[in-house]
Amino acid sequence: MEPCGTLILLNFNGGLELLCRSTKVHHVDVELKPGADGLIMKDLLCWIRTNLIKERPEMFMKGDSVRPGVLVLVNDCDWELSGNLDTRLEEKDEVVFISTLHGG
Amino acid sequence: MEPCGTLILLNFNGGLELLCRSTKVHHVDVELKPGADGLIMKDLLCWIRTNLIKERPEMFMKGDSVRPGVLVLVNDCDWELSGNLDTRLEEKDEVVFISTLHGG
Amino acid sequence: PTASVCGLTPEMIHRYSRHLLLPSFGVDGQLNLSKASILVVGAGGLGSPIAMYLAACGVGCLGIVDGDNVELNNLHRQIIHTEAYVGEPKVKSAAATCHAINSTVRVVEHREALLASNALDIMSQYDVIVDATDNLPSRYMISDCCVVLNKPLVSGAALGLEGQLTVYHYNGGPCYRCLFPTPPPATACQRCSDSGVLGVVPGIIGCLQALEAIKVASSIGKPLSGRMLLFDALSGHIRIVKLRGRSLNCDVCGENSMFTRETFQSFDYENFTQSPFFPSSNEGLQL
Amino acid sequence: PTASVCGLTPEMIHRYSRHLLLPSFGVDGQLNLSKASILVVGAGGLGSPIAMYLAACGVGCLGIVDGDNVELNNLHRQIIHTEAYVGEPKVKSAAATCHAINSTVRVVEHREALLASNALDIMSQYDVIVDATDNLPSRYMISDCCVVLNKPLVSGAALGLEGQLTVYHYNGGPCYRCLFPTPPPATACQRCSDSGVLGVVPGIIGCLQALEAIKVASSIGKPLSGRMLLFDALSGHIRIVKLRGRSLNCDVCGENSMFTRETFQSFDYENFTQSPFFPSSNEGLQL
Ligand SMILES: [Zn+2]
Ligand SMILES: [Zn+2]
Repeated sequence: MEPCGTLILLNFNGGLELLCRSTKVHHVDVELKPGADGLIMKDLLCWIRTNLIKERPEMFMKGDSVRPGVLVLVNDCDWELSGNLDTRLEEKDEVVFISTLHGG
Repeated sequence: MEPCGTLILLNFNGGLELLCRSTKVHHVDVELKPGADGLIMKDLLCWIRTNLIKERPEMFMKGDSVRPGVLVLVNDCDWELSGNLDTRLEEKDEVVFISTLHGG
Repeated sequence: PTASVCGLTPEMIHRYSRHLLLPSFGVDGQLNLSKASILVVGAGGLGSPIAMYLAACGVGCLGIVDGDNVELNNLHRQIIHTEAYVGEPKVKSAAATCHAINSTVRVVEHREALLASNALDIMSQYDVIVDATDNLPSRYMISDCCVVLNKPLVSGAALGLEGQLTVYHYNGGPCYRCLFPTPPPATACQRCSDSGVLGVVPGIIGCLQALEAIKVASSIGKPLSGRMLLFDALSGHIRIVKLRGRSLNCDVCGENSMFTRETFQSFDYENFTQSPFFPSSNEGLQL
Repeated sequence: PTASVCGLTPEMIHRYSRHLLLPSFGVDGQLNLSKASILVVGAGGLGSPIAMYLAACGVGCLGIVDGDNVELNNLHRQIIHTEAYVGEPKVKSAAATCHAINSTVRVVEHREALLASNALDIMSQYDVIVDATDNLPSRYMISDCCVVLNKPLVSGAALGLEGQLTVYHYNGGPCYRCLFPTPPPATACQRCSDSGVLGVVPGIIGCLQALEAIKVASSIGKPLSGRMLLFDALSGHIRIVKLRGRSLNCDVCGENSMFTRETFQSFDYENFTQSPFFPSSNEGLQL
């Protein structure tokens, strides 16, 4: 079967995996919006909210971005370095969502 | 300047860096042999022996391979999994040479 | 005895001989360490290996600040404490262990909780600060105080089977607020006492914090500034990721920051984070 | 008290409450640990945090084998020992520290060097073996003995500012000889006593070894078998690499191996590696 979208490797950590049936690693195929010329982080967050987050979406998102205290890494780089919500994603990119820990 | 060969990232660890002026990371441009259709590990070892190892080559090589006790990793995989001396290298591959440690 | 041995006593040469043999550490590294003072905030799961390795390696002055007493259910991970000290102040117990390992290190006991009211006074006495606390308001408070005092901060955290580590406000790198300008919702904050932690996980992160503190204090190597280590014990994955730089708009370390010592001292960290400095009294475990 | 609490005493429920709260560890993980026996070979830089965290976490029986005495120049990294034990057997000192942390763990003192002549006898008493030694012949000997006895081996090493970690002979994975069928030339072998080691580096590797031993003994997570962790303290790089699988031609664990208990007991590891079990008497440091 031909992939109908962009293959992305998702990784939820620091407790965020509890929002996705306690599974940390997800290989997902994200369909492009009609007319879009590529996938950006903003689209991916919408897709995750609709398709992956099973409970308490407010623990993952706030407005159209992630909630405070969540670091987003695209290919092991802070998404602030690549454009935040506008970061362009390519086939086989890895996106990590990690909740900051405070325990000790 | 156009590269005239294959760009490889070399990493010497576990004491092997002492054989290359105590420098662990080397970005090198390895020329292909005339008529060769690609670079393999066997060629790279020859090239390293000629161009990088400044002293005690017997601490790095034995015959046409590495000496016992040295692990060779191509893109973070043991070279035994990719064909040992016949492993094909591509542009921007990373090759790690690491001497096994025994201290504690 | 050559000039480069200056400052090292014969006992130091003997005790630290394995450090002195290291070309990239050597006499200079040891001398730098012996002149450095490091404050460990928290004598718990992270603080245990941090304080023990800093004492063992010969840092000049080691401060430990904590207001808690040792409890039996700390001992599965807080290896600096022994059963004999259950009920005693953690700082007293930790200092005794450090002294037994290395009596040549000056260990200063701060037997009180670090709060905005005493942090400036305590932290200003040290060159490097290590955050080994277990709660969100302390993390903001310690980072803010490090910016105000211009001290490097080695920050670690562990929960469940995961750990995180980075160095803040070092060499132009970001502070905690650059990364997390807004605190998370209170419901997102978990503590070891609520959610559990595998004892050796803070052990691993604490040792890595001790290493970063040693690197900063002795000026060797490349500290983990602008990078963060993420550790997952279950899968055995470790990744080191690249973080954003210092934010020019940061409320605390930014270019137009109005955050002064006075702001700091009157800042209400519990209100800011909607989260308490101290967990409610330990409830019994419900199985 | 439900059926799942069976086997955990009220004191255990209190002491290990932070473990029991972990969904992926919980009561089963703690019960598995409490029934497991683990042998730590070497009470030095690696063995210090290994033994302390294994005692703290509640392993059922902890064996420690070492024939050396504590020396002052061990204390910069061997945090299980205190100044008061300088000159005493390391095993006695280590056992005392473990007992002080957790008196409910059975600690067995093997106050002798592990050699081919006593290894079968000692190692056969344990479920999991942890190699925390500092020399090449011991590493071959312990791996061979693990294959002969069919025990998993958690192996760590540290030198200078680098460390390495893997699990051998576990779940069909390779043994030490699969990776290193031929010993390196004797001139390539360095020890901490010759080349130095930054004290906290074996601390980090030792904590990671304790974690792997806990994972194997409690059957949780994915142990580091067929993978190796490589740590570089100076640059702060950690990578986990994929290793070859078990070699069918391995002299010891291979399909046609003739390596038996008898072969093992008469095998001359010092001659094989051209390297001694014990370093020559400690020479003074020449600066
Ligand atoms: Zn800032
Ligand atoms: Zn084998």
